[in-house]
Amino acid sequence: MAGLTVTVAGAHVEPAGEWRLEWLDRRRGIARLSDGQHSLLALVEGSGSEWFVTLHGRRTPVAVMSWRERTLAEARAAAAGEGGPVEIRATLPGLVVAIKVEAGAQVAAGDALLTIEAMKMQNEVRAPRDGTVGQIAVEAGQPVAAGVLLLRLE
Amino acid sequence: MAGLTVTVAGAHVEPAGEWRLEWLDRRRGIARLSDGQHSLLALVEGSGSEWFVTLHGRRTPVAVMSWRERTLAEARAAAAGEGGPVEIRATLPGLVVAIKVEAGAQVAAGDALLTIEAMKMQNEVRAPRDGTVGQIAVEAGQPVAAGVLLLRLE
Amino acid sequence: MSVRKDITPSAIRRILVANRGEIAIRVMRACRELGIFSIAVFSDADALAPHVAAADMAQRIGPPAPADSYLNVPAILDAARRCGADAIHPGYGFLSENPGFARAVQEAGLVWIGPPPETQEALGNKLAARRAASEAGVPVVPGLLVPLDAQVTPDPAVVGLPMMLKAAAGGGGRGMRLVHTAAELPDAMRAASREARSAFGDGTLYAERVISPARHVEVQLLGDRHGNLACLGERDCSVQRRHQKLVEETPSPAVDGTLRAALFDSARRVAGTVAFHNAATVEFLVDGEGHHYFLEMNTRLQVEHGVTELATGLDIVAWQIRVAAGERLDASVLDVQPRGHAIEVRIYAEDPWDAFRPVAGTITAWQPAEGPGIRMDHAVVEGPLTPEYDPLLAKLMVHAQDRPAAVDRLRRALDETLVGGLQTDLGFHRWLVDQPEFVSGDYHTGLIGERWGDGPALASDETRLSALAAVEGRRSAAATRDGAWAQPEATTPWSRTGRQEAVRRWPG
Amino acid sequence: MSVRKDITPSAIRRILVANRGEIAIRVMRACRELGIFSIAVFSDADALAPHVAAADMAQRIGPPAPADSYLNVPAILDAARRCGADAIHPGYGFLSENPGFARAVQEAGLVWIGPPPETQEALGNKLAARRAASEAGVPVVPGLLVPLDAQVTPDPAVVGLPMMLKAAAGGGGRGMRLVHTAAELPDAMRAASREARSAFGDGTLYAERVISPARHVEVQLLGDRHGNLACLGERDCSVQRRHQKLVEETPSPAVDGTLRAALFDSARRVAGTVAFHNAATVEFLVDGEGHHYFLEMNTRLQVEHGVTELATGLDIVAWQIRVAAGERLDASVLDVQPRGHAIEVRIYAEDPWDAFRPVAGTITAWQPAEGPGIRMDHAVVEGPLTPEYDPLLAKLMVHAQDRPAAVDRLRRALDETLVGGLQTDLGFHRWLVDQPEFVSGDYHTGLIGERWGDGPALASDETRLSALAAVEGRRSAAATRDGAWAQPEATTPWSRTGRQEAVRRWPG
Repeated sequence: MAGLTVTVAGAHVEPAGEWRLEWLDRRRGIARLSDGQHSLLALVEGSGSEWFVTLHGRRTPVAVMSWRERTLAEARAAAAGEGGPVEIRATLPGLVVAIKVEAGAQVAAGDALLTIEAMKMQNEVRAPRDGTVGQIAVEAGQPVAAGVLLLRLE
Repeated sequence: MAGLTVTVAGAHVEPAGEWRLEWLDRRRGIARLSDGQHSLLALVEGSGSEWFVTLHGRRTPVAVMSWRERTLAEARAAAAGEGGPVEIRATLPGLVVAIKVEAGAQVAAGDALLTIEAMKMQNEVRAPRDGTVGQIAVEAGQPVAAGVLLLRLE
Repeated sequence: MSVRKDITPSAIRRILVANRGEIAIRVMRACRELGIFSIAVFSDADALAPHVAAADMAQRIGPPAPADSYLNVPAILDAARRCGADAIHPGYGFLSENPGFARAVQEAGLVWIGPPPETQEALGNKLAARRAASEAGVPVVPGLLVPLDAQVTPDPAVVGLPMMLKAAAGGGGRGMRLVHTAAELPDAMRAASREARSAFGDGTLYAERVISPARHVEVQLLGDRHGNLACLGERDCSVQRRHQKLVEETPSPAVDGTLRAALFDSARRVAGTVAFHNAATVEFLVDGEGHHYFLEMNTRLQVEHGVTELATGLDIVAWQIRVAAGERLDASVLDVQPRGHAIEVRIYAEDPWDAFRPVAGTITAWQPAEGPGIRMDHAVVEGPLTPEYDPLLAKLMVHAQDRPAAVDRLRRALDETLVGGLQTDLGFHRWLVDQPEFVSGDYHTGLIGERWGDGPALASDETRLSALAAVEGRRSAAATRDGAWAQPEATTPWSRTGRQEAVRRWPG
Repeated sequence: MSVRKDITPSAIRRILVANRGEIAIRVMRACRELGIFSIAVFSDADALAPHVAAADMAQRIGPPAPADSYLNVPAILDAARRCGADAIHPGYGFLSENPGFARAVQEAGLVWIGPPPETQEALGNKLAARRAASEAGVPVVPGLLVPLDAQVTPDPAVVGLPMMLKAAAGGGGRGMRLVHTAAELPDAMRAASREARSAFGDGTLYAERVISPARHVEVQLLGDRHGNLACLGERDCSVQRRHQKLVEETPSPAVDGTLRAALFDSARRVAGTVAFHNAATVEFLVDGEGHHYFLEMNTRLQVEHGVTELATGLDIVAWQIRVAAGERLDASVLDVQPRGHAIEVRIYAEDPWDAFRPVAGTITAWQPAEGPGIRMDHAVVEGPLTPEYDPLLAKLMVHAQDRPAAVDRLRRALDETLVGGLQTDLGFHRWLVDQPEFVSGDYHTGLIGERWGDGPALASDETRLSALAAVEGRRSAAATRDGAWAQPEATTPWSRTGRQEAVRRWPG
């Protein structure tokens, strides 16, 4: 298992060396981290190279990759950079309140695309990257289930 | 699954017909029993024909047998009645405090055979049926682990 | 007040709980302790939900959408009839403040465990209640006492800026808009009115000056059908996001004896404006000078009733049922003196680092805090969330002999509580208990906006600890069959060895 | 009293908890709330035990046998040194009343969270304590004040019959024998003496007249290093088997204001006979006429301390640590007034239908009661029991505004609590809460012997319900892969369907 590299939010991270981890419940991924002076519980979930670690109630995605996985990931990232089409889908069931763009419009990463009201609050759906708005698959006032295609970004 | 007969403590029992059972947690065997006026939780454990049902904190062994299983069980019981040798083993780890019988002695069902101190208290080990004391495998003052052979009843 | 003066406790034998989740379970526990048969209702999304298991009997009432199930009055009344219920407890939310439902329940010959429908109507209109309180001599937040509309816009010179637009039919923070400049007013009115209409079917708005800094302090009342009214102390609910409460505590660190007396007097005056029995809460804002202003009165069980139960030692839900059955409040309630300090944090499936937005997902692990001074009211099961409903997962309550001990106990309880599979607001609560403002008790409703903002960045030591844990996770998982956590652990001896090695590794 | 007058709270930073199970976890929670680092010790049988997971750090101290681990003084002191502990909390049982251990802890330069060793020695000899109490003007149970031996047998004419033989070094009901006739005396003395020798290494006996009917009532004390002594109320522990407590409640239904004042006065007198700081309990018998008689004084945390914590709102374990660190008891402790009613039932792995004998086995399911007014102190995990240790699984405590509400709450909690895989005494507790004597509070130490006996026979309706459940179990299991419950349920949709069918089957 040597040669694992760890990245958090895209940045390389060196695991804390002076701390120890003891499994308390392997099945549920509960462990104790301690340096002999302090201790806290860690909740560890995931598989392969994709992991989530919850410390003090904060859940952080952590990539633990072998050399091979890292190269593949970098290749994927490059491809996305060139801007293959992206499908924007609803993450929660809700009501489409407003559509903020029209097909063919140029949008920049972070631009609001549409507004969905779910779980009692309005959420802005934003563009993950620069691009051109392709098909708009929903209309204002339409209820949508989780996973439904909302819009395509070319 | 038709033709199941139920026996509790050796006696045939007719399942309560006017009550309903709903599984609340099948994996752990937790169910609700209710007649529409009252309800209580049941904890159901077991497999094959051997079941244990806990109601209001009382755990009752229940035999649920098909015709075939019942005949086999009756055959076994008959054999035991003729008095094949019985091995008496420790059910808890403990200390043999006293031996109450000698090899060759005639004992009746319920007679004290020896005394074991376990979990802070003295327990009398009694004869499960009439018979003759065969080999005595332990001596007073000897610590024993759970499952250790204590004595044979011929 | 009520036509049911004749009711005795024995008149209530079977209660249908028209709710779900932790509050349904809470009510069913009270029923069981009173020897009352409890009936759950459930939507198709809740067939296996914990509240269904907690009842004596359960009835399906419709598809997952709330309008088809937990807000479906005919379906609920039909279930009550089929199950032979003689009373209905609405919990909070859903139909708990719906006079039409209360009336339909009574017309069906069932006991309504709540206030008379007329009282709900009188108080349901926040603007009317505001006017009534003002006439009763209770200070209200400065602003207008008349409804706004496209024509009548609130004059900033009169109301003051910033001002708060609120829905007359509102509650729970919906239909509210904060307005800083006159220019924002038209858009804000449109947005608030639309939100109010979609939430309450009534877009009527009114305007209040913004009191800032302010604390949100509410008084818990309990009334019977014989004119007795008990004051069970105040709660401080100043830790809010989206004008919704996240943390509640009693007593309020901002309330001294004098202010407490004034708050209780105002609460009793407001309660006096309506015919009322049941549990109720009168909400106030308290400004920096210790002046208080009436906000609204809710005649139902509050989410945060538990902290008052911890401080008073009373069972508010049991008393709701008992007064509904016609019992009189006795001295144990009327003269109760709160003791110690109690704090509640609401555990929501939402991401504090993403503006507290609700998150969907599956709960893969749930370990609640336990031990002395802890009460965890929850309906959590490992499995997928039901996004159709409120994202409240659990209410963690602590009680201790004084506030410092309660804060220390809360920190301990938060460290014991684990939720796997998705982000919750536990990360915010764990941050909160270490903040000087919260530790000292000197905070106000602006705390989250001013101090949390978008949440603290991940500290480098946290990042390095997460990295360590993830690497160990991958190493350990590699030993299991499919390299993931999904499977039960391979063998107990194996992990036992694991632990002992880990322990032997200790320095020393 | 102590040489450590200089200690300040900050003097205690790392506590080693020389115990296991629920009490070790209880102490660790107090440590965490006080900001103190907690260190667990464990035997090879406990490498995966809950108390190991509850600590900040864990150290192995030896093989499973208590003599090799939890009673192994050198191993525990060595662990304390390796972990840099500066104090040791003994919990109850094990080394908690061992003056040699207390002395060794102090000689190792560690804070001993308990009374001075001299005090333990003085009180450890129950006969000497009985003499001291008598000299302090406290009524003691009639009988002899001198030790017995093969020569000196207690004269029935003097002591009275029936009489109780007790071990001078005794406690926990061991080395006790009830003697009805003079003829039984020699055998009883031999048996009691042997049991006492094996349990305490000292076979010395003394004799008391049997008070019957009697209630077992004890007073909870808390003392500091500055001469302050707080009286935290009494506990009634009259539900016993083998002279060991099964159920405890506070306040005692048998104690009125006059008797309470007399008990507190006697308790303070007994405490005055020794140099003492820490938590302590003075035990009395109360006869039918309301006279009380001193039994013994324990200067350690009691199993049943939790009910006093519920009634007083105080954290006794936290205060143990604080007084050990030299803090003064303040008015919040010295003037505390208990409120409401609290009851504890001990959940043991033992079979009430088999003379409450301990049972071995594996816990296959554990569902603890939750919700308002419930505290469950436990160290239960699904898996095999460790028969080397005390069979206590959990302590279920309830608190409510009065005794009837507490009994109703206890019944509800018992109905929620499930233990699978073996028989526990939950069946006895569930029976108890429906008995007129317990409901009225009018019971005494003979309750189990006189009313439970060998336990009620299985009623025919229970048998028929068990049969129904077992048949449904077999039917349902047939649908799983190997026809047993060992496997996780096949699929969720499948059991969902199951539930919905079951629900639809409802009459109506």
